[in-house]
Amino acid sequence: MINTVCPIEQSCVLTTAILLPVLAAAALMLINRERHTTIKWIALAASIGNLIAVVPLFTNFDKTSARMQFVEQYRWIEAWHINYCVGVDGISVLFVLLSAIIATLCVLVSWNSVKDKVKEFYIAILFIEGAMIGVFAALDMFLFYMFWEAMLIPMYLLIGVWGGPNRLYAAVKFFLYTLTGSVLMLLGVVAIYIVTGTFDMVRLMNTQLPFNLQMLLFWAFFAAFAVKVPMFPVHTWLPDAHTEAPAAGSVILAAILIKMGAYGFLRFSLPMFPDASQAMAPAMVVLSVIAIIYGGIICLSQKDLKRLIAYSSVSHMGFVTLGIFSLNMQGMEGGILQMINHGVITGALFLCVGMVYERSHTREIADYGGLASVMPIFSAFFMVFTFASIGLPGTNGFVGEFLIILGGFTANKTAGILAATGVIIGAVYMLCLYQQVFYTGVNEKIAGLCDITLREIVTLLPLLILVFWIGFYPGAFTGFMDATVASLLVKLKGGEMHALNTLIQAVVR
Amino acid sequence: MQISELSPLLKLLPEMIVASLGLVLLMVDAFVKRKEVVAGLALAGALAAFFSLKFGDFGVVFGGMFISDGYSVFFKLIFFINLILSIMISGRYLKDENSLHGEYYCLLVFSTLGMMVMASAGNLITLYLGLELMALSTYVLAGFVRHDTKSTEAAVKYFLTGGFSTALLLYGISLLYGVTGSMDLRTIAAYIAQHGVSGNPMALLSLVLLSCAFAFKIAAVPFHMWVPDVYEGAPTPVTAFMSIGPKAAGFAVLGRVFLYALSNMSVEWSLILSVLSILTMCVGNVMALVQTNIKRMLAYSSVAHAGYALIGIVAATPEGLSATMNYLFIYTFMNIGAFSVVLMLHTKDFKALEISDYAGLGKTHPILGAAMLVFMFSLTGIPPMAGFIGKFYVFMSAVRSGYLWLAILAVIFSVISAFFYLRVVMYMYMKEPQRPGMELTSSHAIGAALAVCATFVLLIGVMPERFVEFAKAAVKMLYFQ
Amino acid sequence: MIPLNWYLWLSGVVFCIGMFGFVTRRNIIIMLLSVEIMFNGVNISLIALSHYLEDLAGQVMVFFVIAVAAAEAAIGLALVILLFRSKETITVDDLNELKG
Amino acid sequence: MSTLIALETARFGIPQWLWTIGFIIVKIAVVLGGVMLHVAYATYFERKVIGRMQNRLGPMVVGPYGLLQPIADGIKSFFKEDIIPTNADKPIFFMAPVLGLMAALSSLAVVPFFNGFVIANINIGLLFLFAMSSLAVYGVILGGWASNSKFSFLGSLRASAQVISYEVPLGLSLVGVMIMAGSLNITEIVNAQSRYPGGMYITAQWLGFFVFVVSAIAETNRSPFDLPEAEQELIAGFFTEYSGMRFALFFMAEYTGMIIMSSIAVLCFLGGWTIPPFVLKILPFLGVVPGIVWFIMKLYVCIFFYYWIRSTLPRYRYDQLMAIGWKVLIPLSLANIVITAVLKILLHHTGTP
Amino acid sequence: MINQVFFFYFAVVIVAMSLMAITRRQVLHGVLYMLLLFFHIAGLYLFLNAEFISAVQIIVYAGAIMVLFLFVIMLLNLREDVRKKQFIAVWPMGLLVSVGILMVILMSMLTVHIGTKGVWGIAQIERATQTVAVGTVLYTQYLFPFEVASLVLLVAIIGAIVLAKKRLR
Repeated sequence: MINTVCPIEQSCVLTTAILLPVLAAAALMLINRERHTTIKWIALAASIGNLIAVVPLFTNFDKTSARMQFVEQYRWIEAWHINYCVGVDGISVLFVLLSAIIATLCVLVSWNSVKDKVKEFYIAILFIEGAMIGVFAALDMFLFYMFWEAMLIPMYLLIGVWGGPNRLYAAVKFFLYTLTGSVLMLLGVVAIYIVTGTFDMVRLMNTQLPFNLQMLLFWAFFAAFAVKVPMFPVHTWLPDAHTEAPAAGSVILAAILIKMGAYGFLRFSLPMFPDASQAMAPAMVVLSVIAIIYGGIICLSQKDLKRLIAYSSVSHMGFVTLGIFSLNMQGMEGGILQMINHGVITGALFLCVGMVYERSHTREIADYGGLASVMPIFSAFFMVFTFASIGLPGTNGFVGEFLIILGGFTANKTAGILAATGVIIGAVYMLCLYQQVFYTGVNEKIAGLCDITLREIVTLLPLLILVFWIGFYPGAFTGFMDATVASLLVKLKGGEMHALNTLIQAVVR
Repeated sequence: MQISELSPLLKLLPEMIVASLGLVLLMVDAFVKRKEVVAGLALAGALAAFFSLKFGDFGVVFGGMFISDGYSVFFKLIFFINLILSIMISGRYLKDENSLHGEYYCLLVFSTLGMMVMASAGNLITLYLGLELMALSTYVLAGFVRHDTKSTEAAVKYFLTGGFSTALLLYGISLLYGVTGSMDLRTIAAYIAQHGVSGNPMALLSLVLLSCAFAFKIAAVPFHMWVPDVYEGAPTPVTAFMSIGPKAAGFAVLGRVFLYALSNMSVEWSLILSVLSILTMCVGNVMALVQTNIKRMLAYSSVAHAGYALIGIVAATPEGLSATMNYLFIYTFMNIGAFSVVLMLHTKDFKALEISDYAGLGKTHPILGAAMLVFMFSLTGIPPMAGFIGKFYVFMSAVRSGYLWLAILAVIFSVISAFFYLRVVMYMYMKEPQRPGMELTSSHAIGAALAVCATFVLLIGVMPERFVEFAKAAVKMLYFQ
Repeated sequence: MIPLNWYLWLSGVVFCIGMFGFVTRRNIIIMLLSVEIMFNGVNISLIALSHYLEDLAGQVMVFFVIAVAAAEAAIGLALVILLFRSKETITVDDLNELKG
Repeated sequence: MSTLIALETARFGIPQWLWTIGFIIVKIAVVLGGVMLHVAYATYFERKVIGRMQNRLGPMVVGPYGLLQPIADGIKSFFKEDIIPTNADKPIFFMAPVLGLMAALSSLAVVPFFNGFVIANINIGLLFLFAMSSLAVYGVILGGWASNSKFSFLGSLRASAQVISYEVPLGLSLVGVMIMAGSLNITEIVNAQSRYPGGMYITAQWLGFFVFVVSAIAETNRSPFDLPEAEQELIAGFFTEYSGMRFALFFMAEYTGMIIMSSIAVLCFLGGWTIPPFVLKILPFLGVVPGIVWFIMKLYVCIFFYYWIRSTLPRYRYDQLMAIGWKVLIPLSLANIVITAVLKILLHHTGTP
Repeated sequence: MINQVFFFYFAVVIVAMSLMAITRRQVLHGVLYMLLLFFHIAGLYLFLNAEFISAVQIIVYAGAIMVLFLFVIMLLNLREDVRKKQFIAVWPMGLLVSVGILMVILMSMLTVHIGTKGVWGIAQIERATQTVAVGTVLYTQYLFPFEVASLVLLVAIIGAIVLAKKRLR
């Protein structure tokens, strides 16, 4: 535990990123609820401000180091040796950035679609932003849990208050699933603290726990992360929540929230319980493959736009966990990259659906048709994201999936083959969807829709840029994570030649 | 009389202030027509007693009958907070119910005095009398709105079960007295430490009886039957008062008797209490699921919370004890907060006691809705509300004592509890208002109480350090150690 | 000399009779009587123990128990009167407004 | 048990415990016979006194000066028809008068009539008196309840409220005496008085005595507090439905109660069987007069006082009755206790006994 | 021998009276059996050198509490109510439970080990007289509980008045 605080070495980037939205939300509370425009602009300003605030993370990040950077540490609850400790490494830095971007886009996409309880809506969004960044930046388990759980409340309200017709059911389901998982994680956290006497994650990553305890803790944390990801048996909340949530809610859920689970695996399960993770990796791989195939097949029979994309998330997150638990350099980097990709792509898709829903007020695929002629710009955007989702070379989806399948193949050939099948199924349902919605004869229900506005283009444009940026130059992003992932692998397979080789490779690259 | 003779009385300072407050209130009530004056006086006196805790002295007086130590001071703090907040939220309700008599405040004060005596009891006789002082006042308070048959019914039920539990307590005391030959807790502890009573069936029987009696007071299953009816029927401010005071006092004696006088029998009572704790959480949470009346729901929730707080006692360590104390401290704020929201919705014409009456509250009264939201999430135990800190500490102490399975059950039940707490939130925010222009019964006092509760719930949730340390220190300063 | 056991047994029997009355009767006044019987059972054992332990604490306790019993009876009967005024009954089964 | 039985030591080949029991039985017989006779003649005395006060003669026909009147009354009531109301609660109806008389008579067990003559010289004599006097109310309540009649019912309701209320000041008024004597044993209380100026506690405990007298009158349901049996309102109150022997039992209980209350007053406030020292100083030959004479003289003064009040004062209203009990007598008796206790401590500190 | 006989007499009557008291349909009869019960318990106390408590038992229980009960019964005119069932329907269950608990209690007291003896032996008490002995400890050692007890009674008075006075509405 670090008792002395040395502010000179500390930057305050992360704390700013966490606090700025929260303070902005607090400020919003004081504003008259009728002044919608003011509220919107303040929310936008806050989120853009936050985006600017996190830029140093991107520019000043030391890519060669596997250590935590931008660390800040203050004493908080000394009785339990809890510190306020935040910092980022190669794994989390990208998610902090992504969170800031997505939050801004959410403010933009809700500009006109939210008409009821506007003030509360933006307060919720800003709270979520703060908590999201907090989750990715926290280096103290207690703090992590605080942020992890604190996200639940605004998210629950977001789904329940501004959601679709079946929102109550979806909100409660979402809340209870995630709460169940996370309370088990809480017990895990408590157990770790009691065994080791610290909540400090960096220290815990360097602590060797007995194997039995590792197994126990692995499953405790698994409960929380698997629900969030969501992995195969506990994924049922996701379609409901995604479908019923408002556009912004769906985007946050798809882009950030479900990444937290996978992030948790990387941050807790692998480094803290390496032996248990290795022992359990086959099981995880099996679950991942089931999720990939199962998610894909379910997608084929979906009639609801959002539901389809939601199930595709199950499939895609299967890829991510497959990558992570293939426990090699390619798989893991692919998994992390795919998390970003999925955040971008699915976020974009949900944004698109939100935009079109705002106009047509229907999500039935059957109600659409020939949208390409009605909304050409929109359909162009949508096409790009569809291709990215399928994993067409040149888009970011390709890079991620390719690395994962490579990693999976290295780890387990069958898994690699089955995962590849998943890609094909993905192509089938996405293309079917695109054809149904955009190319068959114009459905009269959507005949008179106007194309997307400038604001909406601005909303989608950053994601479009990201799609191609990652697609063409993945190194810009994988570069962030190389060192960290390599050191993680060293820890996992410490002493093995294999790991050493990958490390050398990484350094050489 | 010299000063030296007075100095032991300094240890009784809060008690003396509270006792004289009660008597003064009685006199003032006889001559003053405006009952607001009585309320104000009661509030001022309670605050004075609250601050007198600072000047009180630690030590033992009356030959071990009365112990003033950190432990008792902590509980007295809870009692005073409870008293102050209860006084603040009562006036308006009683006025609306045409039952604003000065005796109400007097009884509140005496009930609090009984709790204080319980918390400070160093002898089973003192404990019993303190308990009776508290209980008798509370019976009357429960039936205070005389023209309301529900209130009367609640009082009768409370009285009958209370009398029964007292008999159990007495039998337990008598057996313990027989086994150890003393009523003094310290002597009992010394006797047990010296001679050991593990094989003595009478000691075991007395342990069971005492557990049952205390379980009645803290409303643990299967001795909770009275809780829902009494909480629903009693006047709402009284419900708020007695959902905390008697419960905390019950925990105070539970801690003092079990952890110190009977600490050598911790294996036996841990087993009994762990079973009680599981049952309590289970029944409390599950039954709360099906309630439609908010007071009844909060009653079952209060049962469930007794189960969580019991976990700390089951752990049978100083840490567990301080966890329980911390839990109760936090529970005080969140529960009184929730009840004051319930109170504000209660108007002369419309009682608003069904959960469905809360529909649209978030829209019509955003601040009140937000406050209720905070309390509900805090009761569920979601960070960053205080309820999370309470549960966290309790679970931690349980896991440290090897009760991982208990903690697992507890978290599962706390997930179940989310169902019914969320339902209130759901009605408030996700349903449209049923009645146009929901009216509120508000006064400055209730508003202030609500603000205090909400502030503390959030404050403890984010900065628990000070409060946790306080509970720890209180246990450290426990007289017997 | 009578063994202490006998007194304790007697007290146990009286206590259980009181308990039986409390759980099986539905007349509030009889229930109050049952509680009083339970108190008396306890008192017997306290006095006996006090005698055999050669200690006065038990007797003092009984003194307080009797005093408190009087206080309890006063409150209990006041409640009974209140109840009878509003509901014309003293049977617990008729207390049915609070259910759920 | 040993404290209950005053052991005697005489023996003529008969086991000692038999002697003891025999002696006690004889004592009981003597006391009961004497008191019953006094009860009978207390009625005669009452009629005579009231008669004189109302300028008439009272009973004059049966025997010389009507002296056999009580006997005649007794024989008459014994042979009268015993009517039991329909729907009466029979066992209780039978029991009530017996219970009332029993409670009154058992008080006699601890009353010392002169030095050393007491059936049971127990340590808690005064408490025993309280206990028995508090039982007197049962006869009243049960009689009224069991008769199944409105008048009886109302009468007994009033009586029980009255008796319960006045028991409190009655008991409290004697606490001053207990504090001064430092004992609950009545013999010791009497003996303690001799050490006191005037030979009786009434000089210091006049406040207590006043409270005691008033509440004793109320406790025995005598005028001016005889509301439970107010003829104009309730016929005869709780014993309206009683007749014959049972009626006589109630009657006897009432007069026994009066005698008990008077003897308590004599024993606790008026020096019991002792002669006031200052009287003895002036007239030393009075010392040969046996204590029982003084006791009975004092007793009859008290009983006369009862009759005097009855023929002088009008009846109170019920609310007035209650108000006097709760708002005057209880505070007064409490004040008396406080004053006595403080004085005792002060005197103790200054060294005076 | 004589002691045992007395004890058995008292024990049998106490048990019988308490059984009678709780089984009567007429509340009033129950109260009267209670009255007898209290007398016998008071008698039992005399065996145990507790004459003061014995007197208090009669004064308070018989003279005050039971009279209060009777008074209330009369005030409410609670005559026999034949419509109402005397016991709950499942009273055998209650009997079973009570007997079970009784068995546990009896078994656990087969042999009794009592704690350390105090200083107030019989000789000691008789020398001081029991009232003085109890009074001494009551006003010295147990002064604090005594004060609390006074407040309990005060609360009872306040409570009874508050509850039973005529409604103000």
